[in-house]
Amino acid sequence: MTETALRTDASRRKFSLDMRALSPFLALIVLAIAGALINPDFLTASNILNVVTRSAFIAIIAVGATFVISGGGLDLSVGSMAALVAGVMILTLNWLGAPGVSTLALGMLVAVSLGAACGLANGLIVTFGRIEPFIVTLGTMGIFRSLVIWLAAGGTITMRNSELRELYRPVYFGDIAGVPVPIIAFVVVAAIGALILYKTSFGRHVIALGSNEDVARYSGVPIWRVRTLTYVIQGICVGIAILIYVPRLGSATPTTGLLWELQAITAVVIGGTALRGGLGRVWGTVAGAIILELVANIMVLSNFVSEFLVGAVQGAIIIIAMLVQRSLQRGR
Amino acid sequence: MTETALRTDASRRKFSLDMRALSPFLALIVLAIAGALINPDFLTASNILNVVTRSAFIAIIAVGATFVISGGGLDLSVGSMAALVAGVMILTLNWLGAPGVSTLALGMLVAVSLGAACGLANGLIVTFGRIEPFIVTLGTMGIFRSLVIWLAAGGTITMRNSELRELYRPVYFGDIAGVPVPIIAFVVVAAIGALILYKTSFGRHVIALGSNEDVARYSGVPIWRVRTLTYVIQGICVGIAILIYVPRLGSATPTTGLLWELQAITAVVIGGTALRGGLGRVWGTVAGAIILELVANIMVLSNFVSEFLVGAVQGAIIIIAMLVQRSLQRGR
Amino acid sequence: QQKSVTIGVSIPAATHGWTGGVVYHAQETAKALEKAYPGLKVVVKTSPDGASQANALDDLSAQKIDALVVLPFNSDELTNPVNEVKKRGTFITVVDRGLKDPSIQDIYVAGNNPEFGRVAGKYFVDNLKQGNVVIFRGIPTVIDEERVTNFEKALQGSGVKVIDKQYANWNRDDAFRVMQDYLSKHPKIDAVWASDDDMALGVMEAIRQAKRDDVKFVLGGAGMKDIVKRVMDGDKMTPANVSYPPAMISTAMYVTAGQFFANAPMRGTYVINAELITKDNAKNHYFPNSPF
Amino acid sequence: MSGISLDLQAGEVHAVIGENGAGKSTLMRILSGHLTPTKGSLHLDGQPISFSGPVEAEGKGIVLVHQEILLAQDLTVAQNLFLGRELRRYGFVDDRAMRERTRAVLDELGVSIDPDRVVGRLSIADRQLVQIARALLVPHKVVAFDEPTAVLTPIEAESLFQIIRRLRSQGVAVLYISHRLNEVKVVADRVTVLRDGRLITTRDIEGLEPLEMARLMVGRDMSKLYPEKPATASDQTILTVRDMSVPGYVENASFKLRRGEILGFGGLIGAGRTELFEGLVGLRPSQGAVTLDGTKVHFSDAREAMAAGVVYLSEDRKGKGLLLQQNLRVNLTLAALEKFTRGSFIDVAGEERTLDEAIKDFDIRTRRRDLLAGQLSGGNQQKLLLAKMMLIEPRIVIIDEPTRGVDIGTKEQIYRFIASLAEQGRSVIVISSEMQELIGLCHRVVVMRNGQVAGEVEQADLSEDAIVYLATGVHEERAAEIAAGHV
Ligand SMILES: Nc1ncnc2c1ncn2[C@@H]1O[C@H](COP(=O)(O)OP(=O)(O)OP(=O)(O)O)[C@@H](O)[C@H]1O
Ligand SMILES: Nc1ncnc2c1ncn2[C@@H]1O[C@H](COP(=O)(O)OP(=O)(O)OP(=O)(O)O)[C@@H](O)[C@H]1O
Ligand SMILES: O[C@@H]1[C@@H](O)[C@H](O)OC[C@H]1O
Ligand SMILES: [Mg+2]
Ligand SMILES: [Mg+2]
Repeated sequence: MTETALRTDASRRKFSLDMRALSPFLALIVLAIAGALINPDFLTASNILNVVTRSAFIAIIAVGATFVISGGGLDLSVGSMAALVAGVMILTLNWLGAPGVSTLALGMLVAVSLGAACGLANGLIVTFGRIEPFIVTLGTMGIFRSLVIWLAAGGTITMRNSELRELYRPVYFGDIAGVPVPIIAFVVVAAIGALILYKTSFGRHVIALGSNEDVARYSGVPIWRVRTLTYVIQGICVGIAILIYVPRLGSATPTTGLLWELQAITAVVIGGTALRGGLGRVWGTVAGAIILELVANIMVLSNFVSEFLVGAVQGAIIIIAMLVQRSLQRGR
Repeated sequence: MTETALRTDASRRKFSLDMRALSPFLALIVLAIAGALINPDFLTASNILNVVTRSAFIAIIAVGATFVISGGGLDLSVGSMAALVAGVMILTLNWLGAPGVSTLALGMLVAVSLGAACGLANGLIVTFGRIEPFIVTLGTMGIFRSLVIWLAAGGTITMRNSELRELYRPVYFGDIAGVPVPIIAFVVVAAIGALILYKTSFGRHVIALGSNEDVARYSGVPIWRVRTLTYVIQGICVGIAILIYVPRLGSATPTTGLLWELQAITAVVIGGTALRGGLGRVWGTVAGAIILELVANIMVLSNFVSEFLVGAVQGAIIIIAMLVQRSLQRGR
Repeated sequence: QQKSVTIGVSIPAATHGWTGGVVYHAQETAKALEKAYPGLKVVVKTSPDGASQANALDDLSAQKIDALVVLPFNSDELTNPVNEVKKRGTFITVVDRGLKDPSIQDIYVAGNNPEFGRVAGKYFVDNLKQGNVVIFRGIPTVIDEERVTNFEKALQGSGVKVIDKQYANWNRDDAFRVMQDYLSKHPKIDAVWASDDDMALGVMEAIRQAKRDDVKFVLGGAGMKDIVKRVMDGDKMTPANVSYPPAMISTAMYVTAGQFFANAPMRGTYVINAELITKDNAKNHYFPNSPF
Repeated sequence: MSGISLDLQAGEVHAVIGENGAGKSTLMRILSGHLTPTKGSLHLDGQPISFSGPVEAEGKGIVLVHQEILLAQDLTVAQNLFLGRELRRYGFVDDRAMRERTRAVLDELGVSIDPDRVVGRLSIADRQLVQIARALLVPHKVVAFDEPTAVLTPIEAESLFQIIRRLRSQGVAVLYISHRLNEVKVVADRVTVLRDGRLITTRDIEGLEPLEMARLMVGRDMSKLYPEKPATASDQTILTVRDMSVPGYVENASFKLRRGEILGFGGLIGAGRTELFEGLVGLRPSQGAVTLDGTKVHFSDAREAMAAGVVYLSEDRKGKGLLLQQNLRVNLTLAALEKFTRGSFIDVAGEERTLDEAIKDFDIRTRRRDLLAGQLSGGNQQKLLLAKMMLIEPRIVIIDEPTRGVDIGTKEQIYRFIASLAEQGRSVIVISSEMQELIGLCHRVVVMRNGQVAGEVEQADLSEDAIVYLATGVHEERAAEIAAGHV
């Protein structure tokens, strides 16, 4: 009876689910091919490594955003939070002074803890204030950004000790067995993220919360804790992203991290996570972050597009990439 | 039988609903009182008129956003769209040359039509491409912004004819019976918006769509048309906002309308419209837009806060305003 | 007898290094002036874009200011709003970016953006003679447009060729990214016009990483203290800079205060020209205590 | 489903019965244009017809009252009734006219729901009534009801039957789907039985008794629906609730629960039973003294209650019971995930094993193990929910409307399961609006009315009259009349 109908239906779903998971990677490949056609320099190892390395910050932050979004939330404050964490970390390093691994370690601890604390603030206001996360994190976005500007007194916060800088540099510029450290970092973060989201009960609870809050509550999921923790994880990810951001240029400015929130959310959505919650794709998110960086790279490498129109082409590519993904998913 | 239970329940509901509708206006009043305490100049007629006049752009755009959001969508492109519309309108006026009412009228027509066209583009991509509106309008945000940059060749687009400028000036600076034209404009737009949203079947369909798309479809609501139209209305509102924006500054730049989308969405949410769709409050939105402008005004009028921290205080005020609203709604 | 005077200062918000410097100097100067002249009140307000600045001007005049010092976000946009303030009899000092109608201002402390581009261009012609140059643009604004057009004009007829230009938003990270891509794309880049010191820092980091020795130098701009220090120290990569001191806001505030508290009325234009900073004169441009 | 033929005559009530997942709703969706069949044809008044969607079908006079509530939560009753077909005046919606028509239609149904209430605030029963009203609003030749009475009170159901009879007398063809076979016997003229997507038979109601219907549906004899009541009810009180209040819903409710007892909670829909127990397990704010095993307890969320061995299974399976967008495994273990974590990680293999067992133990019928919970039929969803909550190994199980929308075969399985819980020494609270269920299953029944405990009926005194009297406060004879018209 419905047997046939049911079977085709289910297998179709199966297929389309797989497509949904695969399609960001396909989009990545298509873009890479397009890049290679536009400029042969695109495929040089150094260019590819540059691009992937650069995507590390957004990728790591977006892994955190995958938790928040698949749990049904949203965090617009990550860009400002990144700037604040970077600023405070540098100030701490400057204040500690002595170049040495222990100074660095302490600075890093401060960065990650501050990230976690900022995330906790977001999480607590969202859960206990019961305000739309959009508004809460828009508010904290303004707060964090202002605090950086204030700390920098309008200028730039720079690592003063050049010895310490040299010591720290390899965390961005170094490599292990030829693989740049930031790439290793984001792979590790994504792997841990995937592990937490897919293999722990906390991760299961996040998805349950994003699917249907009532069901989660009636099933005894500690929804307040879970929701707050997603924001804390987001904050920790921001902290980790900053650990590899600071050694790059050694400074934080009032523009550090500007619009990173939009990039992170875009990476998450391109990666196949649903904005309405209940579905998270950590690896897709990483692919999404690389796609964004790739599009920007192709824009600079190509010679067709006036610098005025780069944004337009970038916008169009992202829309087209999503259109293609969708049609792949529906196609068969 | 169930009579009593039903009756107690109904009265509860009534009250909390009213609170939700009223609370943005209460927040407005509380802020106004705070402003008056902080600086006596705040309550001068000229200051109040200034503030309300200025809120016109965001208010008008946010009325459009109320449609999009209560229909379950989102439009991040309005700021860039505003810049594009302003740029093209000014170029048209410059190109037409002859100062005169008909030139102005033609320019205005171009502005509103272009707004509608941009909205239509957003709407069609969202409905037919079935892509998350977040991504679509993030893409078109880039596209519109780039087009302005391109049209302005990286600089500014300015109304060249000073006679025409003088002719056009009263549309922002003039008043009718003491009420500044922009205030009249946004009241009219809000009134028409409220009429459409609450009193036409289209408006009803918007709410149904935002509430539950499946139900809307089963009930024979032409969901594609309705959804697309919400974006078109948003575009028209952007066009109208620009009609009163251009006479004020007489030019459009690549930074015109930057972050207006966030302001518009914030106004909508503060006004009581739910971001998940299914509930729209046109007048609340207008109150929300005025609240935002008021907070900025109080920041300028107060002298306690270091310039670097203005953003922090603004962010905090918005969160607190929402917290107060929520507790009012839950309170009794 | 004690005069009571209020000066309003309206400047762009601290969105990047240079504007950050402007805000810093404005606030410091405000404090110094209030101390120096009892009875003087200085109100500093920042705005993130042209329209908000117009709003801030409204709000400032609602507080009945006697003088306005304004660094307009944008000449075209702010001409009218400043004129509205003027109409109430307020004394007007314009800084950096001139208004469309110069008759509005009482004092103009001019930064000169076309000159900024020209000086930089001339440096490339004189020192590079020929070769390939890449350009970093700032945020799409009139300032940026004026600088880049005049830079390119200055190169005309020389052997120096612009092979690429992209926006990097006066932002270090964006400049780093764009420079990496330039280096992938162009096998030979002789010199870089970063047009801003924040961007120059990002650019140099990318060059260092790529270990490319074809790039002979990077020219930034605006006289950030770290960069000026390098010029002073004879750093090969940063042999020069073009000044564009954010402290020009202080100058403007001082002369405006002088209008009320010194005996001679102040009028006219004070040009703070874009100057080439080299090893020889770097000392005069080095302010280690400035945040910028 | 395949090869089903069905003829509907003007002026008849044609019932369609079958197990959960037999294809009843699917058939109905095809008739009303929501689904297009791969094969076959449709004739109306002798003319072959086809429609591209429900709107067109409605235009031709075929309307459907869905099994799921398809209403926009944020719109009012009147707005929902007229959604997609608003009445207009001068181009604007004519709210007053719609409100009045709404009131009229609701009056006809014998219910007094405020047309201006937001649907999201209505009880499920009221929503169902609104949905029925919406269907009756347009001119119709064929009206199809998919389990309309599952959430209605006896009185409301009776007024629905009256409407159905009236439709029949007006020459409308009524298609009626229900799991309540007594009801089918009362309203239907002919009965079609489906099993596994195939047509079993179509018969006149004459001479077709509920027992026979059940046999046709399930394929085996169903004469013994209720199991023996286990003789395990001890004197030992495990739970005492004193003066429990849930603001707005329940006032000073008190009762005791014994070990191994099946305690029923009766009353009309809306009496506050759900809220009482939601309050008890910490899902709503509540006050009152709760003693569990001699110690005072207060649960502030479901987790605490579960930790103490008290679980509550919501009547709202789709909204509060299961994650419809997630697969069976995820749903099954959600409430008891700690049991499946080895170290810090979930033991998926263990989950899979448990799913296998649950499918076997609870007879969850699904052709694929990787279906989403939302794709199961109603009865199987209920079994999945039971399986999910049993993983907690509770001492006290509170089941709200355990057999709502469940077929008779599954009902029997669920009853047997509930009895076996008691046999294991657990205590069970069954909240049900079906009096027969309470009578057939429970040792004792507490009846609520208007948020208060109206009284208690011991096993020996269990009868519909007794329950209805306590539930309605209406005099016995009248109550008996009402009861006679129903179930
Ligand atoms: N969206 C869907 N995807 C896959 N299978 C489905 C879907 N909807 C229904 N089915 C399957 O189709 C079959 C028939 O379902 P239908 O809803 O018609 O059953 P029913 O007879 O109405 O059952 P119930 O009495 O529980 O309402 C069931 O096996 C069900 O699992
Ligand atoms: N979400 C809701 N919001 C507000 N009121 C509600 C809501 N759901 C139900 N009610 C009202 O609360 C009362 C109880 O609702 P419900 O139908 O759930 O009754 P109940 O007590 O659970 O019934 P039963 O006794 O059959 O379990 C009714 O008067 C109903 O109108
Ligand atoms: O804002 C500009 C700044 O970024 C640039 O470096 O110098 C001039 C300023 O006007
Ligand atoms: Mg069904
Ligand atoms: Mg109930």
